[in-house]
Amino acid sequence: MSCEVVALYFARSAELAGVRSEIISVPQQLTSLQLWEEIVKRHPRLAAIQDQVVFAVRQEYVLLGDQLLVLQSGDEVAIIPPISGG
Amino acid sequence: MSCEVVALYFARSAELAGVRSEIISVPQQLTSLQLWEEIVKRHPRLAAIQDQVVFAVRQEYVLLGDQLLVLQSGDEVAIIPPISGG
Amino acid sequence: FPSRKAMNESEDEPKDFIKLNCEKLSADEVSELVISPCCGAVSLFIGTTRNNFEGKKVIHLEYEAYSSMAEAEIKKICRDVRQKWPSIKHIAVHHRLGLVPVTEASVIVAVSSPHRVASLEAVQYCINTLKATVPIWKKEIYEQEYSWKENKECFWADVEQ
Amino acid sequence: FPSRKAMNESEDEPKDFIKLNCEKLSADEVSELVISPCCGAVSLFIGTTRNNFEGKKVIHLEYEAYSSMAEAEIKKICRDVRQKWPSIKHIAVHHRLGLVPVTEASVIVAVSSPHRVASLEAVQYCINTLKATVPIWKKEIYEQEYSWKENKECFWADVEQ
Repeated sequence: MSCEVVALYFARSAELAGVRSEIISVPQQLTSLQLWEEIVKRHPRLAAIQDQVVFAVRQEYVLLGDQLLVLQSGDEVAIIPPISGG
Repeated sequence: MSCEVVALYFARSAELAGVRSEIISVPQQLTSLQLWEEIVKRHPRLAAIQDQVVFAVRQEYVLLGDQLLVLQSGDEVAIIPPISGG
Repeated sequence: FPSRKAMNESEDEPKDFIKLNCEKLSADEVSELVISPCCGAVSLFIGTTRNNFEGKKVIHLEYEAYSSMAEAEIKKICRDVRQKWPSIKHIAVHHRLGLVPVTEASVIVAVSSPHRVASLEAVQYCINTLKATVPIWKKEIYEQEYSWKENKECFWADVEQ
Repeated sequence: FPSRKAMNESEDEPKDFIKLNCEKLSADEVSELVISPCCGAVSLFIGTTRNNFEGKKVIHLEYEAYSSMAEAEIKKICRDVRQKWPSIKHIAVHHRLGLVPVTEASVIVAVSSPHRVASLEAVQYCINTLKATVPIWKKEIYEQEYSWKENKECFWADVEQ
């Protein structure tokens, strides 16, 4: 089963993806690393920052790894490069 | 030898002395405790706060005690009750 | 009951004031938000744009945010502050987005409390934690180039940088 | 040499801004004084008048100072701050005298530095030391009576009080 999530890109991840937001179709259940691989398939230039990003899934931070994500259509999945607010 | 110093009173010490500043004649050399006694002679109500005051002599703090003061005419001697700035 | 009314501290319920937008920030506005009749202390931190970084002249900064999540993360910080320092009254966090010229403020954090130690400690905690957890990004624009900054407090930043 | 000029931090020599008078205090004014193009951080502490003390309703505060000595003592604090935190740029200490109504500021301390830790620590040191050493007095005026306050930081205050 797949679903349509809203992928959001910021700062350097937006520059590399060339887009700030898009709807993408992904499996409903997958690990966060598998989700990253789906996204890199669409935007290969993002591979350059794999070691420096985390996700925010429904606005909660998730590291790239084995954590299982259960997604629903409409969920926000943001690619979060190192932050620098303040 | 005596000299004429400017005695300054603030806050509770001004209330008790009933004056904010005055010229007083005191020995050129005396301990800070002797200076206090000179001042209490002029303003007996100040005796009530003896344990809670310090001097500022030429704008430097001096405790009441055996410290010898060498005064000159025109010097400022302030009676400093507990401070509460801020 | 006029005097009872004036004394009633519960009328000034603790509030969090969070704002992220492109407007110029004002220390007066932010401090007014947190001042409370039952508080004797307001501590503020103002982050301003520096004119240089490692010898390069900085023209201005440009900020962007994942705004809805940034607000949620700032709310979490406020909640943590209130747990750590229960006497804290109001908290304000204003972060400017878009272009911020040199010497202008990018962020103002203000905290009020009855006595000063709580607000001083809390404002420090707020800005430290904001830098570590709130999804906001800063681009430093020099004369010929630019660079995306990374807070040293961000645990997933490239440690090699 | 326009860029060299803009980069020259020595043009913004460290300054101490000290003011004691009866005017209303402004966080904007004080923060503007200390902001510097080579600094990324300004920390402020604002002391405000509370509406109550041990259950008594406070109408307002009234401050008096030994002004010339108070300025000298504040200058000593500034000198100590610069020794402890050499990166500090500007320091401002504004203390209001005379009547200060509830919620208005009696004191604002502001410190700028390139990075935030120095200014956060220094502002805390400034207000703590001001309370311990600067000859200023506060009378708290209630509905029926008044009381001269004593800072707990004042070492010659009556410990029994």
